[in-house]
Amino acid sequence: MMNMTEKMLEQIRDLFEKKNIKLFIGFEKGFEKFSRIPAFAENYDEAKSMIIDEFETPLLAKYLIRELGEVGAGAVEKSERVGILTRGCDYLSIRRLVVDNIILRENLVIIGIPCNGLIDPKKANKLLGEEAQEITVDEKIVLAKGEIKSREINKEEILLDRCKKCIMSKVEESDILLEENMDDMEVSKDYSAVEEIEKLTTEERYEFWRRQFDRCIRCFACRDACTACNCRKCIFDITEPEMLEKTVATSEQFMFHFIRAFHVAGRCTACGECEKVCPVDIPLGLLNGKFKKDIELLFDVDEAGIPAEIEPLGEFKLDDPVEW
Amino acid sequence: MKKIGVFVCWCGLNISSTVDVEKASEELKNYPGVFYADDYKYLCSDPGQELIKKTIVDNKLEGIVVAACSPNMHESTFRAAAEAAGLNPYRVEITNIREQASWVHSNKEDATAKAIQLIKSTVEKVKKSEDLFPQQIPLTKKVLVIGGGISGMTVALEVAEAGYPVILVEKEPQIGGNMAKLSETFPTLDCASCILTPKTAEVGRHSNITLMTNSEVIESTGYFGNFTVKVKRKPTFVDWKKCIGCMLCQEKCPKKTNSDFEHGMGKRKAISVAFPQAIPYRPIISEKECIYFKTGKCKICVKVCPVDCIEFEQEEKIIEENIGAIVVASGYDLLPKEELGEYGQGKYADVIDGMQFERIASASGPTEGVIKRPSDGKIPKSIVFIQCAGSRDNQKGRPYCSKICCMYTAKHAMLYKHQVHDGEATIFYMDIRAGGKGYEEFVQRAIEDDHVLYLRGRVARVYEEDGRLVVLGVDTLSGEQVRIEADLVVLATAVIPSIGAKALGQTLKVGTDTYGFFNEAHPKLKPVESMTKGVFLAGCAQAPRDIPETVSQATGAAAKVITMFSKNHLVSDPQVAKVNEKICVGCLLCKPICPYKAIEPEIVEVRVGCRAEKRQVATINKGLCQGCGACSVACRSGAMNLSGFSNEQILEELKSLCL
Amino acid sequence: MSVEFKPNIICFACNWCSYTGADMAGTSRMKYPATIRIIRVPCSGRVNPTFVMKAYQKGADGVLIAGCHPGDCHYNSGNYFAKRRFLLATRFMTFLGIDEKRLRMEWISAAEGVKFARVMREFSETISKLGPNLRAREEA
Amino acid sequence: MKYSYFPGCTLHTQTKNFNDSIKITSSLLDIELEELKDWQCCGAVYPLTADSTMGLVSPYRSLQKAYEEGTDLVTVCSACYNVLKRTNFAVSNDAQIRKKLSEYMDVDEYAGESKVLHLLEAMRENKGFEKIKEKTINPLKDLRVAPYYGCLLLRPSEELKFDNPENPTIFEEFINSMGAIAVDFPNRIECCGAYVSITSKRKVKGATESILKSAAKRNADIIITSCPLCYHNLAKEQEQLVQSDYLFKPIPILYFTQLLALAFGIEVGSCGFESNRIDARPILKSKNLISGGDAL
Repeated sequence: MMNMTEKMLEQIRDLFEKKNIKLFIGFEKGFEKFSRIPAFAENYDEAKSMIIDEFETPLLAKYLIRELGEVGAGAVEKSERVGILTRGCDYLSIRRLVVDNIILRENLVIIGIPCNGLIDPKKANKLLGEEAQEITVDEKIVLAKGEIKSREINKEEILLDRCKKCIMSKVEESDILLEENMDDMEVSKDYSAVEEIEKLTTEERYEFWRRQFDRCIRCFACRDACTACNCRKCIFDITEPEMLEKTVATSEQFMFHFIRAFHVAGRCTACGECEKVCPVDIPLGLLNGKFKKDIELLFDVDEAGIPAEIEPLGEFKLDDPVEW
Repeated sequence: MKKIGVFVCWCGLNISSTVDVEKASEELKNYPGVFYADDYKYLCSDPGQELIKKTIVDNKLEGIVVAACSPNMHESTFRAAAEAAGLNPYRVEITNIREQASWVHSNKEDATAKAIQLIKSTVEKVKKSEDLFPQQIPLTKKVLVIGGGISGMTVALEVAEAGYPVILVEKEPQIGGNMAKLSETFPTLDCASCILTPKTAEVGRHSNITLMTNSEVIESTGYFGNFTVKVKRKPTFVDWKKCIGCMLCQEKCPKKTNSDFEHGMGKRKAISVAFPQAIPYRPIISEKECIYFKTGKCKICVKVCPVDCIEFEQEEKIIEENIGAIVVASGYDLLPKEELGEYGQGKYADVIDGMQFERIASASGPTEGVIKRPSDGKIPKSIVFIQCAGSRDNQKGRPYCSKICCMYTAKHAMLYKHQVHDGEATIFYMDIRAGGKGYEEFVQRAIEDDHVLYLRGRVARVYEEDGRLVVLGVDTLSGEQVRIEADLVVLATAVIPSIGAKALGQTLKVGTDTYGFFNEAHPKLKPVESMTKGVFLAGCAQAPRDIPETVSQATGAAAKVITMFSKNHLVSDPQVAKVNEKICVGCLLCKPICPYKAIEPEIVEVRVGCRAEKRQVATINKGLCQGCGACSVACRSGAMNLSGFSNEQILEELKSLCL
Repeated sequence: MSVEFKPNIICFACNWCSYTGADMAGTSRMKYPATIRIIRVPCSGRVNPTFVMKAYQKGADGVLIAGCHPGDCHYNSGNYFAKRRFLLATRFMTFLGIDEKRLRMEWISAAEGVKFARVMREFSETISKLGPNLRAREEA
Repeated sequence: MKYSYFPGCTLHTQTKNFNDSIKITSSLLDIELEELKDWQCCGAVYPLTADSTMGLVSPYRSLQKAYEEGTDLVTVCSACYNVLKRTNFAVSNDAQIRKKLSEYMDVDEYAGESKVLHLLEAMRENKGFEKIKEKTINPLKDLRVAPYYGCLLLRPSEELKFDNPENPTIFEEFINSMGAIAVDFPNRIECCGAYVSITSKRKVKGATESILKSAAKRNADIIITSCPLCYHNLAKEQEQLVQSDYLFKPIPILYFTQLLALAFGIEVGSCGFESNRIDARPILKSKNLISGGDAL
């Protein structure tokens, strides 16, 4: 993997020299051992700290809105472009913004990198214990070095949840592709979590969600992390008409989560960021998953996670199911 | 808080009988935002409207709620009254407490409570209303008439006479429709083609009328005053401009086939014109029948044609027209005999329907007017006419009366008796419906002078035995079962909308009822208008009717078109979509939803702090938008809103109804 | 379930078909319970699923959306979009624990006054049987 | 396909011969008929009872039994079919009747879940007619067969939904699949008088005579029927008709499975021709559909 970082840095120096990007967005080591955080470089030496490895990284697409779409002006030709490091799931989020006319593809320089599943730091720490310093990955086996000894475990156990249901492991198109993907991730659609809830009775379901939503503190972190939530002014910040009142009562919580989920229905790329950033761990993936499952079932869309030119709710077929 | 006036109408007893009108207006007096509340006997009357106008002016009211009948009835009346008093008409809202409260509930207490709650919710809606101003949109002064029968021709002639261009589209190769197939017409027995041919000739040569026969409308977009219509002109394989109508080709053509115009009673050639007085008097080659198309040989018509106008490789053409108004005059067809199992399911040659009898009795028909049996050509000694074959029959799904059969059957019997004096004409009927001018006298003449036997009863079964037809029926007046042996049986089959009417309705986005007849805007007050503005109806396309009624309705439809074209521009409804550019991010999720393609992206200049920033937002073409509001649901941030039914208004209405 | 429970039912009726159908039911003097309150909307496509959730929150016990039969919509496609939105919305509300019998969608044309009255009677009876909706409802 | 078989009162007594051919032919068409345990009269005369609900009691009991066995109910007589299917329809659409019946008979409510089929319908549903074509060893070449439907099989059509009430085709398909010629005679859907024969012989005489004469006029060799009751009326009346009108050439009347058994090449003994009122074997022999020896 190390040479991958070198290749990236070469490309970044080249882009800055040719002066066609004003900024490059990538990752660098975070404060804890295995955490990776977004890094922004306006010139080559700021980019030196950037690395590429197998650890989980936040999705960078949302930052493009701030960089390019200052006042929702992203869909207008810009003089300087922005470079961004992109895996398959990042590409889905970028495509979400392009299809939603929030940013123009021409304003981006996409550097595509291969990926066959990232490691979830939480799971790694839990499994390997605090003292594991370093994790190296070759093929399927993961070696972990602690003070005392190294240990081999199967990568599957510490794989990130979203990678188990990976929609797009290869970057569909990019300006620069560092390396071709080795092999395709064999992945199957798994709505078992959603089906678990569907099996409950209506009372049980209401109880389940009432308990989840009562923990919600309306911090809107989920909205801020979601690339499908790219409005200029969010409806929850608009007071006339007041769709959502400020009181944190159960009915308002249901209202908030109903509206948020409906707004991303058919547009969510299942990147899992909302669930990851939620401070009180509400299983938002279930809500988005329910919509995704129904859309694929009812409107025979084979993968609703890949943003289409027209969103599923933006079109209809004459032979849509009759019984509503 | 707006100064709102509430007027609760008694509507005589219609509302006050089950809604305590006084209690309602009393309660509304001290509802927040309501400055004036009163009830009145007939608000839609002139004094009623005067009361409203006076109250607006005296108290400088900013919003009006009229609790009365359905907005479809008097919304425009009360909005006009408010406008006359200087208040923007879109500050007036109607609460429907007649059709949707007093008339549908019997318990007075519940009905009153519901009425009060409905009025309060309309007050909330008015509080969120805004001033809206109608727009002027340009208008194309050209009418498209679909259907070249008597109704379509009448509309075309009237509008052309008024000086406006007309496009007349007709499915068949010639105009004349069903009337051209008739022998004589009731009640005067004057021959159909004698009174029709002058009309068709006039249509043929009128400078303002462009005739498009053998064509059909395949697409219609746009809105009233500005329709864009695509017409498919099916190939006739003969160049009608060059053709001089000598009909040598029809004479020499070797291939004979069933003529649709004759409804199977007569033959025609593969290249032919339907009947001698057809307009345009030009032949057409039937691709299915012509030997050349099947085998590539023959081409006799090419050899005999003096002006060489046969074009086998002629293609269909799609023509696009800008149209201001559309008149649907697609006429009717008869219920196919195959659907009537009890009368032989179309198996017996001598069981025919009314139109086939017309062709046999018609002088220009296959039998030159001599009434003969289709099976062996003999003169029938006894004919049985069966009324209501498929009409007034719930089991066959057509409970309606087809209105014209009683009269044309009496005519048929009369024509037969005039030819075969000693022949027996028996008519099985349920009720004779002869309500037009001179109709009842006509039927009495058939009974008394021509001795037509009217048997009141239904026929159970018709079957063939030893070359004759056995009719098993009942005579309910004598209570006897009846068995009649007849040479010919004529079924007065149900009048149904013309084939393709339902599809035409969906192309023009005009609703049809469960039987396929077009829905008029209002059965009593707007019989010639459809629910879609700018699309008018005439003739049997809307419901079964006879020729006098069709012509008067067609003239009415023409008048509607002419009044529409008398103005230079049209006033558009301002209750259309509206974008709040401060909120819109330009994602255009709304764009694919709009059926009228009224939403387009636009780059706008916006000041952000000290610098100017270019940004993309969605914009609405107010002329195209018809105000359906589907886009406002697709807009997540609420930037897209619909004036007149805005998010704020609906939410307020909803909240006050739920408490 | 107390005897005098009167359900509070909101009906969004599309102006061109169902609202006229409701008027037709009125002119033919058909009877249906006074528990139904009709809100006129230009098209069933105008009804935002958030309105339905708002209705439950503000105290409605049942919501009914009446639109034109597919193919008959005055605006050509409004009811098709409404169908897609509510195909998803009903399943999602059920997923959240709201009883799916409390939301119903019907195609009612301008000529179907009889059907309008029948559907209203049926729906009012279903909701009376279900009792008041306490889920996702604002505490008074 | 397994069904619970409701024979009806005459199948074990007067028309026992039909029963054997029914059993053989249906098993060949892999329709498994397992007789319903302790069935009783289907209540054929239920329309005549004054109290309409009381008339439904016995058919309700049979339907309930079939439902418990979890299979659909097949009948071989138009009268039973009509009664059972109409009871099923009434019970599934009217909660009052359902409550009244189940309380009266204190059984748990049965709401018309199981289906009622006539044997002909069961054949059609299990692609019977194609199977008949395959399994016909002895095609009934140029045998003119007049299909007699009667009325209880077809009407009231909204409840029975058996075939087009004015122009049924199921029997024609059946006859053609055996290679015979279907004779189209107009009285095929007229009533044979059914149990009116108990009260007024004259009415039945008129009805059956017009049916037989119109079939004869179109020189039908055989008349087949789907109902022992119609068979009884037509056959019994024909005997009087032959005495009174010596010109009338008698036409044998068979139950449709008897003819089917013949077509399947079952040996003549178990087709039960011997106990039909008018012997069909001479005609069948003349069309050499049965070998000389059997036609004793």
